[in-house]
Amino acid sequence: MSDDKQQEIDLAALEPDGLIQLVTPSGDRVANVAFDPWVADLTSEQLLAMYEDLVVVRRIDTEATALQRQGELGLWPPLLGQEAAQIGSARALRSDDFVFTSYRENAVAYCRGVSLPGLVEMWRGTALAGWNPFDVGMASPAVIIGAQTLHATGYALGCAKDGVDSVAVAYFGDGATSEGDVNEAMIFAASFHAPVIFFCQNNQWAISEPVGLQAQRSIADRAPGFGIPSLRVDGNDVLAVMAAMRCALDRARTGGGPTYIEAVTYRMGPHTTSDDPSRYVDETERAAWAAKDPIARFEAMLDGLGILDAAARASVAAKADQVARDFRSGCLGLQDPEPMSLFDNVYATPHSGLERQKSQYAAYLGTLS
Amino acid sequence: MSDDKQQEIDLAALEPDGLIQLVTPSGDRVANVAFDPWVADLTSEQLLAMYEDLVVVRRIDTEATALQRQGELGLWPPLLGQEAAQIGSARALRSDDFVFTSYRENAVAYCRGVSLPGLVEMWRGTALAGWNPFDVGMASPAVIIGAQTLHATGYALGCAKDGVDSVAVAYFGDGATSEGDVNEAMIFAASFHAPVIFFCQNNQWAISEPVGLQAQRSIADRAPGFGIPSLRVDGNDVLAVMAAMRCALDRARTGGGPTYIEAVTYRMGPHTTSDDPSRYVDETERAAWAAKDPIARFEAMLDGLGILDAAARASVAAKADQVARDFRSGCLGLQDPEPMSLFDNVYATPHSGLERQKSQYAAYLGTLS
Amino acid sequence: MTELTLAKAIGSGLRRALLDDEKVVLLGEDIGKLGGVFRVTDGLQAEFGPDRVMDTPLAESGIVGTAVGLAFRGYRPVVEIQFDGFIYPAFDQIVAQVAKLHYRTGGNVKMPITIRVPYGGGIGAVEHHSESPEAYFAHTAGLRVVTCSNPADAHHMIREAIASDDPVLFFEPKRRYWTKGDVDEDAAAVPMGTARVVTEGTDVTLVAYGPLVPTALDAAAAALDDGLSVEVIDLRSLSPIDFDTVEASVRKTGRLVITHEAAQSGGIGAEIAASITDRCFFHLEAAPARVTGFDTPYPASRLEEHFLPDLDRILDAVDRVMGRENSLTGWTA
Amino acid sequence: MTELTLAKAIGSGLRRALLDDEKVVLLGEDIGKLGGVFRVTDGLQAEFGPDRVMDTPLAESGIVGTAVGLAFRGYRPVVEIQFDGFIYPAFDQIVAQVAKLHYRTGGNVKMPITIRVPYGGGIGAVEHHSESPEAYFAHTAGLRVVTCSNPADAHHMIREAIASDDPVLFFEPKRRYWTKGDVDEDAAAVPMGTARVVTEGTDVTLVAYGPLVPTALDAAAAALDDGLSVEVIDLRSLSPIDFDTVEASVRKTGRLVITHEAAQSGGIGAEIAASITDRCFFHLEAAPARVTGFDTPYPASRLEEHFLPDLDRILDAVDRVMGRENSLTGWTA
Ligand SMILES: Cc1ncc(C[n+]2csc(CCOP(=O)(O)OP(=O)(O)O)c2C)c(N)n1
Ligand SMILES: Cc1ncc(C[n+]2csc(CCOP(=O)(O)OP(=O)(O)O)c2C)c(N)n1
Ligand SMILES: [Mg+2]
Ligand SMILES: [Mg+2]
Repeated sequence: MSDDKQQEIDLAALEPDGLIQLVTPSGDRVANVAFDPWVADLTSEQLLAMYEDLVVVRRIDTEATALQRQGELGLWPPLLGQEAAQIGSARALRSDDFVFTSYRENAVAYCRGVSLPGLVEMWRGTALAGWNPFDVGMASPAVIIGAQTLHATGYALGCAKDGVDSVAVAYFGDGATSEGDVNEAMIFAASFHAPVIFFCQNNQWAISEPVGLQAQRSIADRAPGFGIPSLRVDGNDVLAVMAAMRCALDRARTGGGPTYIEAVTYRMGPHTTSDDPSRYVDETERAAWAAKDPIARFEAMLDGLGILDAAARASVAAKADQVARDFRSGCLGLQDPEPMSLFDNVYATPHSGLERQKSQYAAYLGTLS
Repeated sequence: MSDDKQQEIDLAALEPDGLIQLVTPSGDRVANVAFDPWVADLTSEQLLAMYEDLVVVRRIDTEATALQRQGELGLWPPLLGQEAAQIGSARALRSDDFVFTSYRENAVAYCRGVSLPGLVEMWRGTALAGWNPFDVGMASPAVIIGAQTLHATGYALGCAKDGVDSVAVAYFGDGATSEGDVNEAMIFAASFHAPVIFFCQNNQWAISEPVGLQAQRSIADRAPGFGIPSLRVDGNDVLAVMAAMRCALDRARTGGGPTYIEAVTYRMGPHTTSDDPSRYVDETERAAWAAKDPIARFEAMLDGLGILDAAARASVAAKADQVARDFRSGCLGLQDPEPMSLFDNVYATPHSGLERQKSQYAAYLGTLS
Repeated sequence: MTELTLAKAIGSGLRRALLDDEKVVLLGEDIGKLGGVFRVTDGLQAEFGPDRVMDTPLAESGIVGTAVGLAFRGYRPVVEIQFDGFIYPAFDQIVAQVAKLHYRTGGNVKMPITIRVPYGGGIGAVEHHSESPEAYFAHTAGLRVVTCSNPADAHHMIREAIASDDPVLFFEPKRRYWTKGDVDEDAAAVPMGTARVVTEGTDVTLVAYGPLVPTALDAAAAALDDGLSVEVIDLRSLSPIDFDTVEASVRKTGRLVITHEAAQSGGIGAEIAASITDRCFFHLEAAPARVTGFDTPYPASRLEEHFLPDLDRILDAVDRVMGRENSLTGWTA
Repeated sequence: MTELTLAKAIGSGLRRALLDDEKVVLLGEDIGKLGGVFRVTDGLQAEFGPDRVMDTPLAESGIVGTAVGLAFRGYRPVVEIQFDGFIYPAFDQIVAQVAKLHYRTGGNVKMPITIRVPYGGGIGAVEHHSESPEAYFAHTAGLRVVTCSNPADAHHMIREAIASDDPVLFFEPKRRYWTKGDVDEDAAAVPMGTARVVTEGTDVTLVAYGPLVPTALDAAAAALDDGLSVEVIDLRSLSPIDFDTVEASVRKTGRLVITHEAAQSGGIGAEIAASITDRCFFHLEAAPARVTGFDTPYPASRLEEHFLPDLDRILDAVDRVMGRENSLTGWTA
């Protein structure tokens, strides 16, 4: 599937309005000539592993919300409802790819190999970031909406310069599409033909603002005008997401340049644990999306394929329990940083002004103790 | 032509790639079912007046370059080659419309009624702006690329709030399309359905950068993805530009929302008098565009129609001479501002910190004299 | 006279402004149905409609730039930036357009735009939610910069800011949003550009603003127990700074301590120290002392107590300007 | 040893950096074929190719954000901002990303990005082409900020900036681009963060940087004719500031004058006055004096001679700190 021409045609055929779907909300596998090939190789084991991922990251998410309620985290941004969008895309990546995300991509972080306590460090406030980006091929989450899309573009440009076929992926939300940076990122990526994937999780909301405030047409419709082909995929269909992502990755690896993916999904929870969606969410809409749940759908499909037997279910449940326990204990085990670490790593090499403040504060702390 | 539905269809028919042209480079009037009606009312007098405008603004431009060479202006951004794009669009406006431009729109300013010396004040350095925006319905030029597109959007939103049918127009270049602000302006305009026209003069260059560095597809292709219909017009065809502008204005006045116009033209001169295009411009390309000159073409058309007789030519030439003389003397007559005016109008009401600096500087100047 | 939280006092000020002048419009992210993440605009969209209280697309430059256009059209836009750390995408529109347009146009175009910014730390937040960017704007000619420390000021100052024909950066001390106080909506307001002597004293002048005013008052009380009389000044306005009030105080006390959360280098404290040294050189008994955030990015929340000036660090500086024995003789700029 | 203009000295420094480290890439608007509007990068794209000297789309946030990604990938991007006034659209990427990433990631991700900014006035330009935004960045933790005043420094400092593992804002005094001076490419460079005493003196310390260093030297020469010995310090680095050098000088002279083009309020001068007062309180004979741009936007070019500090205004301040009769007793902060 690496013939550029062929792909251009496939993509063009789906642009701009087709919603790529391989599994219906009720779990039926539907045929899709263009995208079936991209997931045809998946074995039962791999499908089960994806199912486990879905279950586990939802469990982590639930546990994190509980930890926040118990005062162990300052804040938590639930990904409930977006598991398929994140797992389907992140599991398509290679370890040498590099991911630049926003704050809600905790399932992506999990897939990249971030440690369980690493997932919550920034939310517990024990550090600004929970992992070394180079260990896992994933930058620390960008809280400034949209900023990371440019970083992904620059990283991709670097990959191209280096002559490697690694790909950079920018994850961002529907709200982020309004920021100038995201548009500039598309322009730079198109101009430099950078191997970057713009992966937008359109979860229908930016805090209290519905996507209709940000965009008058489908989010996926924007990229083509910039010269970037785009795919609009059912974000609650983990197979479809993986297929779209693999297609885009292949394009990027083989010199095809940037691709834009809109994963259409829904934020089933609050924006963060501080949010009160009852002020703005329409319950009917939420209920309609509940019926499209990404895990139930995949479970039904696996059931239908006879892959998900009792033993498999039990093993996944056990794994989720175990991860939840480890996650909780890992979180509680995160220690407060040393006071003087406040001054560390502002600069890579000493800065005389800051060094002075540091020694003065050390002296001051000395007088208190 | 105010039936919304009808217009949507017309626009859609031309989107995205048709280049609207009513007069060929050799001066032949070609029929265009969609756009002919928008200029069908123009009388011979009006056509002649447009011709005079074209000639006069080119003359002003030449004179300004000369003034710069003679040390009377610090800098000048020639509009040579872009006369039709500016005259065709600006002459379509009403006095209650409001225009937000960049620095090269001196023909637009001329049409809006800016005084001749007003055109050069900022370039001579005797003031930061040459006119009161409210006198002419045109803001002072924005030097920060793209910033004014948001101002136009906000102004248009205000018009809508006020329930009037005035329209705001943002003028900007092909280079500007890369700035975040211009994209955000489209997003805000689409979201608020604001009566604003985005008028992009694609003159193929942003200083030394060809448009291909900014955009991989036609500039006009971007807006539709944002939910804004766009028109791509031959920017060297003054009639076509006027037709497109009138169409867009009508849409805006009748609640149709924003429209994007790409006027395809060419910067025949240097970026500014400080520039050295020999470092980057391809002479063959320039020569090809010289053959599409906006004035020669319109002149040929008028000739063909038998409108441009010797008397008319003489009168236009006389007018251009007169304007050039007035322009030059107006420029030379611009006085240096009073030193203490440095402190005026930083604030609308006195600011104690600045007042102190002002009185101290007045005292200091007193000691020098 | 009603008892209100600082957040509600701003909300009631916004409501009065909306009632008093039909040209006042509010723009921001999530300010409508949600009422803003701090609920400052709670109920305003319901009362005044979505034409006057507008949720905007998620783009700060877009919000401020749109406000500029509205101001051209005669409106008085009040913009909410959701958190301090999100103002930077709008920096260009603020410093190159909002701040300069009146000057650029020789006074023809007014920019009566108010930009509301919840700011400062101490709430245990994640990165970019605890910043104090006020010095950037105080260094920018053409802007006025104010900040409030109590509900009554909050209410009246937001109304003054909106009524001002100049652009105003209105910094709201987010960790004091829940502080309660009496607000008399009909009281005459103290002019926005003036500082207020909150507690009189004779030994040391302590200048604070926004979130640290209550901390400064606590420090003054603690110092009093220790026999020191500290005069606390709530600066209120950061551009202009009411130097006359500070100067009068320092001429009396001969000693000056300034505190703010923002980084020390190039902060408001530097300007105050420099200007007051210039105005009161022969009255000063000691060099002005600054108690500020460090020259680090805002740290992870578990470290913020070390970053933020507190009562002890302020008292330490008070001791120092008093020439008292103090382990921190080295504790200087 | 070659005689070069300051612009060419930076160009040759960029060339050396490109030669020395293949990870160095240049990004900016019009830096390729055109060689930049000031021709600083003249010839570099021809020599190193468009992969290493890249013209970018016209978007400053995009340029800096792309540089961040390149730095993640191990590159050392050198970004050109075409003029001072065009840096603001990139402000967010600079202060919230470039400045903070090393801290955010606990030192795991380095940001060896150099941001070159032609700055300052005096060239008769239109609006936004004469600004001095250095204080914004000096107030931002995580950034280093330097500026050069002569060709030799320009050459060596740009190479040090590029070699630095920290992000550096490199301010180029555009009105001195055409100043000539000897450059020894192979000389050992003075460390980037240090100030230089350019002329020794005993009566007054005069601190300047960038475009005003030559003006300060002229003032010192004029003062000498008048019997006054002025020590001129070229600050070179604005973050960190080499206070040890300034302090040593002021301890000797007892008097301090600081000059810069940027607005006075909250400028670098405020920080120097505050810090030096703190360090040298008992050595100071007079309050430090600042000679700066006014708190106005940069004016129309026909007014810039009144906005910009010049020899006379500097001498006036020298007189003042000397306690000499001077009509401007009121000329203070
Ligand atoms: C520049 C900036 N502006 C505002 C915010 C505040 N904010 C945080 S999340 C958010 C909504 C983001 O929506 P979206 O991009 O759709 O992502 P989602 O939260 O739905 O995952 C906003 C406005 C921010 N973090 N950064
Ligand atoms: C924010 C900003 N960045 C850079 C510049 C410098 N600059 C001035 S004009 C220009 C090119 C603009 O090109 P375009 O938008 O196509 O307009 P044109 O000059 O062709 O009319 C550039 C880069 C600027 N004025 N503002
Ligand atoms: Mg969303
Ligand atoms: Mg152009």
